[in-house]
This record gives sequence, C-alpha cells and structure tokens, in this order.
Amino acid sequence: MKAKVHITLKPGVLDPQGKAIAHALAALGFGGIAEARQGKYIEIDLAEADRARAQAAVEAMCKQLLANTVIENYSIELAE
Amino acid sequence: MKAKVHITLKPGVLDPQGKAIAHALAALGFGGIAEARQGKYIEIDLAEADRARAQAAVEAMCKQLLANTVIENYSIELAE
Amino acid sequence: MKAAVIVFPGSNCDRDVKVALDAATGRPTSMIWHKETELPALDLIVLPGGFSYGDYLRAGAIAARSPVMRAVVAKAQSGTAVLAICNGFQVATEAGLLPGTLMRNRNQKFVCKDVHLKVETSQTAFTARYAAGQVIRLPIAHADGNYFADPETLAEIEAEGRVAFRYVTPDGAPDDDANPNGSAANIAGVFNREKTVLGLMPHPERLTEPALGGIDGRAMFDSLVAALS
Amino acid sequence: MTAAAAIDFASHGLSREEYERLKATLGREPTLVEIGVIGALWSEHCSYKSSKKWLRRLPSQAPWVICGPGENAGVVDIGDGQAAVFKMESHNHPSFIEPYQGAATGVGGILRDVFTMGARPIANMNALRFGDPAHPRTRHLVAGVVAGIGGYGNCVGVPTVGGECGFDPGYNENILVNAMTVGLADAARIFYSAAAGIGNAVVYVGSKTGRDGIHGATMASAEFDEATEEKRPTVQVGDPFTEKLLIEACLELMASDAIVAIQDMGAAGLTSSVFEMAAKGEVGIDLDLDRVPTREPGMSAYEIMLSESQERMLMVLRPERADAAAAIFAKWDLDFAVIGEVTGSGHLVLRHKGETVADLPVAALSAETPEYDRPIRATPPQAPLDAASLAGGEPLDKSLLRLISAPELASKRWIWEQYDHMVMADTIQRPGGDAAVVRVHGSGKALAISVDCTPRYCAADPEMGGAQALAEVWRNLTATGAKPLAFTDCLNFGNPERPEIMGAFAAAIEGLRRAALALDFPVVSGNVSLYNETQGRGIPPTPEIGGIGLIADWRRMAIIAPELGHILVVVGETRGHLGQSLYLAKCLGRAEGPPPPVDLAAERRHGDFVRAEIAAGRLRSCHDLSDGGILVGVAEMCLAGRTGAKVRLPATEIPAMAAFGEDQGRYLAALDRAEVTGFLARAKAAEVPAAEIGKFDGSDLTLEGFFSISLDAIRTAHEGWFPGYMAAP
Ligand SMILES: Nc1ncnc2c1ncn2[C@@H]1O[C@H](COP(=O)(O)OP(=O)(O)O)[C@@H](O)[C@H]1O
Ligand SMILES: [Mg+2]
Repeated sequence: MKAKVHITLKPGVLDPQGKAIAHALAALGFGGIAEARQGKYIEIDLAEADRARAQAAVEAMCKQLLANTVIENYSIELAE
Repeated sequence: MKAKVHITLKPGVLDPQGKAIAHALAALGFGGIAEARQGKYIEIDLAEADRARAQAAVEAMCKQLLANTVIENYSIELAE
Repeated sequence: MKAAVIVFPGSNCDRDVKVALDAATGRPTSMIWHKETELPALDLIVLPGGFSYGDYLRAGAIAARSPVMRAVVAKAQSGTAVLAICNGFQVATEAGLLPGTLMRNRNQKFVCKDVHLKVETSQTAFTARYAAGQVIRLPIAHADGNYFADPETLAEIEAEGRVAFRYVTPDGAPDDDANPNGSAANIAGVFNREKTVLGLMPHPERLTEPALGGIDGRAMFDSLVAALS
Repeated sequence: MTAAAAIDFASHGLSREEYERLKATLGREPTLVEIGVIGALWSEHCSYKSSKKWLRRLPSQAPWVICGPGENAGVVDIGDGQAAVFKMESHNHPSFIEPYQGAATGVGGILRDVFTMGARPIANMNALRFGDPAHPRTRHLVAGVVAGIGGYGNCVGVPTVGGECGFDPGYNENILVNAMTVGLADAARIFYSAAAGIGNAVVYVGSKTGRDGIHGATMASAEFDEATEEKRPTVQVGDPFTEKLLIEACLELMASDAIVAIQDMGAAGLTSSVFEMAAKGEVGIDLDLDRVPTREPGMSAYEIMLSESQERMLMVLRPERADAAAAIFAKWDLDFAVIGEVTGSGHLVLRHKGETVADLPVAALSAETPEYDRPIRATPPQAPLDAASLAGGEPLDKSLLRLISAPELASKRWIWEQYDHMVMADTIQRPGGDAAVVRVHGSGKALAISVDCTPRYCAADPEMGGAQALAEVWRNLTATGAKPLAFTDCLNFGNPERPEIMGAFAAAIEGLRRAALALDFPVVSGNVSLYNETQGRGIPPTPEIGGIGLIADWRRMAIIAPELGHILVVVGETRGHLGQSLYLAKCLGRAEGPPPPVDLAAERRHGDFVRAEIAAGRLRSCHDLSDGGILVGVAEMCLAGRTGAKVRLPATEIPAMAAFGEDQGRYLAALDRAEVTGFLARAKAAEVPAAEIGKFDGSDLTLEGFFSISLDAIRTAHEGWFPGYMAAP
C-alpha cells in the first residue's frame, strides 16, 4: 500500500517560504499571483495491505512525526 | 484559479529527507515501511481564469523556478 | 586582480570574503547588489555564503534567477573566474554554472565545524598555492551540502579531474567517517570543465588568520591573486 | 466609542481591582480594544508588576555605562567611540509549546532589541534548561529548540558563540530558553524609543501583521494548565530572512538622521511599542489602524493591536526624511507604512474603520500601572554536610568519568555544531572554552561573553546562588583576560503569588546586588520570566546571568588549552566544599547542604590578579573552576590542549573534597616553568592563595596516589553522552 500525505500550514500561520516563492515568481515576470503557500508531500510505501489499518498507522505517523500539529494540518490518501 | 503543484525527486535521485523519515518512523516502532520520499506541495492563487493559459503559466513557473528539473519532476492540477 | 562579491538579500558571508580578498589583493573589493544587470570588467567574481532569499524553496534557487546572475553566467562563459562558496556553490549549481546539486545533509542537521580536505589538483588558478594531495583544514557551515550528481555526471567529473576538494580524515583517507554531509564520493568542491569556476562548501575565508584558528584558506586567495593579476 | 459589552476582563489578564483602576483612570467604561491594550500592558510580562520593586535594587551604574535598564537593551562604552549593546530575553512558554518556532522567534526578538538601539548584532548566546533526560518529552524539546536557535541565527548571519545547557526534572513541564544578543554600535549614535516632535510621522516597517500569537504576553504571565494547552494561541513563525533584511535596512537608515525614535514590536506587539514610545516621550500618538499592513483580510482593531507577528518595528521619522526612508525599505523589499503621527494630546488614540476604538491617557495610565509588594517567605537554610558521611565513595577515576559524562558536564558539541559560530569571521574563542570571544571588527579589541547560572545552588540558597551566578560569569570573563563590564539577566522563577517563590526571587536579587557591588559589575538590561510553573510545581529558581567583558588587546588573551610541559597552578583556596555539588548529586545521589559560599572580596582579589597576569602577557592558558571542581577542570584543560597531566591534590579531609569540591573564586593556570616562581610570588604579594599542583605531560591524566586514565577514555566519556542520548529513539 502506498500512502500519500500532504502537510500544509494551518490557515493564518505565516508561511515565509510561500511568501518568498510568490515574490520570486513576480520578479520573474509572472503576473496575477495573489498568494503561494508551500507544504510538504510525502509518499510512504507500507507493507500493510489492510486499508483501515494502514489509514490508522499513517494517522499515527502524522501525529507523532510527520506533521507539527501545532501549526500544520495533514491529509492522507491511500493507493494500492 | 488555484494551482496545486507537486514536486518530487526523480527516481534514482538520493532523498536524504525521505530516508531520514523512514528511519525515524522505524525508530518510533512503525513496522513494514519500505521507503519514504519527501517532495514539495505548492499552492498558487492565480488571477488567470482561463484554464489553458493558467496551465501554461504554471508549467513555465515550474520550469523556471519551482522545480530543479535536473533532479525533480513536477505535476500540476488546476482547481477553481 | 579586480574582484567583486555579489550580494544577494540574505548573503551573510559577503563581508567575510571581502576582508580576505582585500588582504590578499591589497585593494578594495567591490560589492555588487543582486539587482544590477551589468558587471564591470573583472578578474574574479565571488558568490558568497549565507542564506540568499532565506534559502526558501531550495538553497540557492531564487538567487540563481536574480537579475545579476544572467550577467555572472555570461561573464563565466567568457572565461571570468568565479569562486562560489557555500551558498554561492548552491547558487552556482542552480544557475547551471556547475554540475550536480546540493541536497540536505544526510543527518538533516546544520553542521558547523572544521573538516579536513584533500586538494585534488594544484593545476588551477584557485589551487596553485596548494600541493596536489595536500590535506588542509577548513570550516564548513551548512545544512544543504550533500553533493549529488547522477552517475554519468559523476564519472565525467572524475574523468576530467574536476573534483577540487574531497572530505578526508586528517591523514588523507576519503572514507565515510570523514564525510560530514553524505556527499557523493566525498566531494567538497568541483570545477567547471574549463576550471575557471570553482564551487565548494567549505569556507576558505574563515581561516585566513592565525587568530581565527588557522591560515589554510589563505592560499586560495593567494593563488587567485597570482594567477589573475 | 462603544464600551465593551460584557466585561470579561479576566480573559484579558486583568484582575477586578486592575479593571476598576482602569475604569477610574478613564472615568468611563473602557472599550474592548482598551481592555485588550491595558490587559497586555499590565500583564506581568510587560509591566514587571511583581518584580519591579526588587529590580530597582540592582546597581546599574558605572562610568562606562551609557544606557542602563529601561531601554530595549543596555549599552556600555568600550572605548574608541564604540559601544557594546546587549540584552538577554526568555522565550520559555512558546518554546515548550512549539520548540522550533518558539526558540527561533526568541532569537529573532532579542536580535531586534539590540539592532533597535543602532547596533549591528555580532554575537548570540543561549542558556537552555530542559527536564530530566529520561522524561519522554525532553529529547524532542532539545532537538527542536537547538534546531530553532540555529535555524534563525544561522540564517541571519550572526554567530551563536556560546551558551549553556542543563537538565533537571524541575524543568520537565517548563523548559527555559533564554537568548542573548551582543551588538556593536557607534557610542555617539545610539537610538532610543522616546517619541518626540509633534506632527512627526509614526512609521511601521517590516513584515505584515497577522493573527499570530495574539495574547502572547498574557500567556507568558499565567501558569500552564490543561486549559492553556487547549486554547493555544496561534504560534508565531519566525522569518529569519526578513529579519536579516530588516537589520540591514534599519542600519542603513540609521546612518542618516531620519530616525527620531525607534522601537521593536515584541511582546504585546504594536500595543506595547506604541504605548512605550508615547510614554517615554511624554507625547500623544494617533494611529490609523486601517493603514497597518495586514496579512489577512478582516482583522479587527483588537487583533491588529495585540498581534505578535514577528520582524516588525515602529519608528518616529522626521517628515522630510520619510521619502528617503521609504526608498531604503523598498530596496530591501520590506513593508513601510506611515500609520500615524505624534500629537500633543498626551493620549494614545486608535482609529479603525472611521471609528475611534481607543483613547487612552498615556501618562495617567503609566502612573497607574500596578506594582505589587507580594508577600515573601525565606528559603529555609540547609544543614551543613557531615563530612564523615562522605567517606568511602567509589574510586576517584570512576567518579571523574561519571561527572565528565553527566548531562550537566558532558560536551555540548552536539548543540554548538548546529550553530554557525564563525560567521562574521571574528570569533577567536569558539564554543567549548570558558567565555566566547569575538573581536571588535577591524580593531585590536575583543569582547568576552558568558552566560551562567547554577540552579541547584539557587534552590538551596537563592541569595548565595544569585551571588554565585554573577561571580561565575565574572570569573569566566576574567579567565580569558577580559575586564568584566556589565551584565544582563533573565530571572526565571515560578508563580510570584506564592510567598516562597517571591522570597527566593527577592533573595536572588539580594545576592546579585551584593555581588554586583563587590565586583563593580552593574546590570544594564534584563528580563523577568515568572509563572514558570505547572500544576503548582515551579522550576528551580534560575537567575540566568549574561555578562560581557572587554579584552583590550586580543593578542593577549588566555585560552583554556595548556601547552605540553606547562606547570599547573591552582589559584584560590581549596577547602573541599561538597554541599550541593555535582559530585554529591551524581556520585552519591544526594542533594544536600548549603551551596559553596562566595567570598566576594576574595573573588575580586583573585580575579583581578589573574587578569593582570594575562594582560601582562605572562599567562596564556587559564580556566576557571566551577561544577566538578579541580579534577574536572584539569580534565577539560587536557582535552582542549590534547595533552595529559600529572596532578596531586591539595590536602583535604577526604580526597573527594579536594578532587571535586566546588569552592568558589578559583582558577587553574597553566604556566611556562620559568614563570612559576614569579607568578607564585606575585600571588602571595596580592594575598591570593596559589599552589603548584602538577604538570601537563604525556597522554594520560594521572592523579598521584590514585589513578591514571588515558585522555582517550576521558574524551570518549565526555563527547559520547550527548550524541548517544539524542540518537536513542
Ligand atoms: N531582571 C532585570 N534586570 C535588569 N533590567 C531588567 C530586568 N528585567 C527587565 N529589565 C529591563 O526592563 C526593560 C523592559 O524589559 P522588556 O519588557 O523585557 O523589554 P523589551 O520589551 O524591549 O523586550 C528593559 O530595559 C529591560 O532591560
Ligand atoms: Mg524591545
């Protein structure tokens, strides 16, 4: 099973990286960019074949390590 | 229009962050993790309303700045 | 030798390298703001250490696309020497001046310490005052110094003798214990094909005075002055 | 103006009495924004209402002090028209909640306090206290805090040159993260915060305002409980890149005469900066909050005033210079907005969306700032140790290895290798010695910097502990040859409403006061962090001290590394005090007895003698003695100098007393054989006890009559603990 995890900053949390990206894109001449936000995208290959158990395990991974839940949200997608 | 961009390392490119994640997860007691890969997830708010033009613009952004095409692949999704 | 240091927002070793260059050349080094689009006649361009644009997105990525870099690349292509130190090395790879890329250190941590390096060649403007095979000591200070290039590129760099420095033990062994960041083949610095551009993670400008703990960095500046004056 | 509907003053940190006082001063019901503003200003964190009475007792004057407590940072004269500007600040609560960002923004905040004064930051220090290494949360906190301090300091390009790090179960739920910055300024161009000049523009620069850390100041003024963990405010995220631009832009602007007054936005954000500028300048200020650059749409006046978004400053500019100033900030891609003006009204008037949302009489409210004389209860004295009970411990070499690998004394390389301690290319004593030393760029001078505190001493006897902390800083500076100039502090304590905590606070201040007077070492800035307490359990009293000293000629400074063949001399008297020592704690498992007494007159005599020897060029290697006593001190010198030593101990009742006693006022000096006789004679003449006790030689540390251990074994023990601990899952 493969888990695809998105980790994004909670709304309202300052995103210096996103700010710098938006700024750099504008400097390169791309117009009309209101905002950019940067998050992480993590793919994990799991031995677990059971969807429910895989979901539970990845939830736990997010809470314990992958996301900093004080400032970040996470979302999980499972794929074969 | 919102663009969601995934930037991932090309297969075969060393991923020290992914390796560290897999290692840390194992140390936390999560079993059966074959591999973890870390990429970036960038959301961009565009003024552009035309899909085709937005797609072309974001392609250009990826090539020129967002991805290092020597080692990274990118993929783009557009959403209203 | 006329030298200039490029200053990006977030550069922070620009003054340090200027001090070292001023001492070596005996004349003031000019500082060039990243928004400049044209460069004066120069013998040496330095891309300094620091965190240009915070190293946000990827280390060196945004600086590599700043206006001045187009001019730097043009100068480099016409043979002007470029010394790219630490963040400058990252900028240079992002700008395509040098092969490969610098990834996050394998232990994920910033590391600041002295390392030992083997000088691979003394046949360049940057290293003439060192002996080939000599082991020197220089500081590193980076989070993204893990040199990566695909196998063909690595083979080519090696075959063309373009590895400038390798991380080694004090007695010269390029083993894994001596590798502070996971770099391929313990590579700490590489040249372009013509050996007119050098990128390296260690900071020669930080060891140019006994008071700072050593002078192993000084020979690089002295080499450049001798070759380019 | 509309008064706040339902008055929930407690949730803004005001007590009923304080609320009534506010109402009486205004002569009407306050508005919501006014309650928010005053709640923040009168919080413990901003008002020092519990501590002020005691802080006043600290000596803050000396001929070389240019600016003492009361401004953003202290300023001392270092000659040649130059000044050193420095301060230390706590970021304890935020670092516990979010270690990386909490520690990072702590560094950002203290940097701003220093460059606000017109100084270029040249060095950072940090003092860290974590809980029991075995506590489940400790490792994660250590990793995050260290990465955060490095992440911020490395990026702005200011070297982090030293600090300290201790562990104690008393910090399990309340870690301490104290950060210090030292800057260098032109003594004639120091910038202050008093607003002046009716009609002058009030200008906002830096990052935009978001909804970050609203209520940070009130949070730092309350105990932790489960509820605070729940309603965590949005954590502030640091942006060191913007800070670096802000430093460069501010220093560029400061080179002109545009700035009348400047103040960073720290705790309580715009509220405290604007109020302080008005109060200090005895003027009024009108602000139009619609002009404040915001990051999110729809922010209320309350949110704008209380946001703790980072990397922002407030300035009063000469109107004719405003355009030139705007151009500088545009060059550095920073926000710049005229948001108000200085008025003669004496009121702080805030307008938002066409409405006046606050109208506060500045002087009257300043005068009404609460100040408490809280009840105090003295810490009971500790019974002296019974020496007989100390006999028969394990062999001394076992104890030495145990001590040198204990979390308190183990090498902190794991920490400082993550800090860029060399950027700016003026660090001439890197971390690992007694004090860090950085050159004053381009000159023959250098500054020595040290931070210290021994909480276990302070817990046993806060007055002696306070004196000891100051003496230790002074000694560390002296050991490099520096003349100690002044200190800053972070007074970290528990809940001041508990008499025993307030008693410890008062006693620590008394110890600091006595030591500062005796050592001619005034305070010029500092910070108080109270309510470091969880569920009724306070931290050990921790008056962290940061000091700086001046080395007139850095070619004549002492380092801790001896040379092969050097003779080892101990300066000061060895009585073998083991009360509250690390030996007692680690090797005998006991935390008992009074801490070592500090004889301030002797401390001064011994230090002045050592410094004179260094300045004369006769002493090049010196180490002060503290935790772990003589044997640990010698081992540290051996490691630094990569040489062994042969040592014999001064005579004491039992050998461990001489080996590990923590008597104060002592140094180890390593001297050329030819210098020894003269050194001892001059010491005698100066009434300074000094005795030859060994020689640096070989590759083993040998204690005559006891043991011989290889330097490698000592190094492995000393270097191994921290990386081993952090690598464990
Ligand atoms: N423990 C202390 N010792 C000496 N001065 C102190 C102490 N605590 C605070 N101060 C001084 O009181 C003033 C206000 O402190 P603080 O609110 O922390 O400053 P800032 O808002 O600039 O961070 C500062 O000048 C500070 O130096
Ligand atoms: Mg301040």
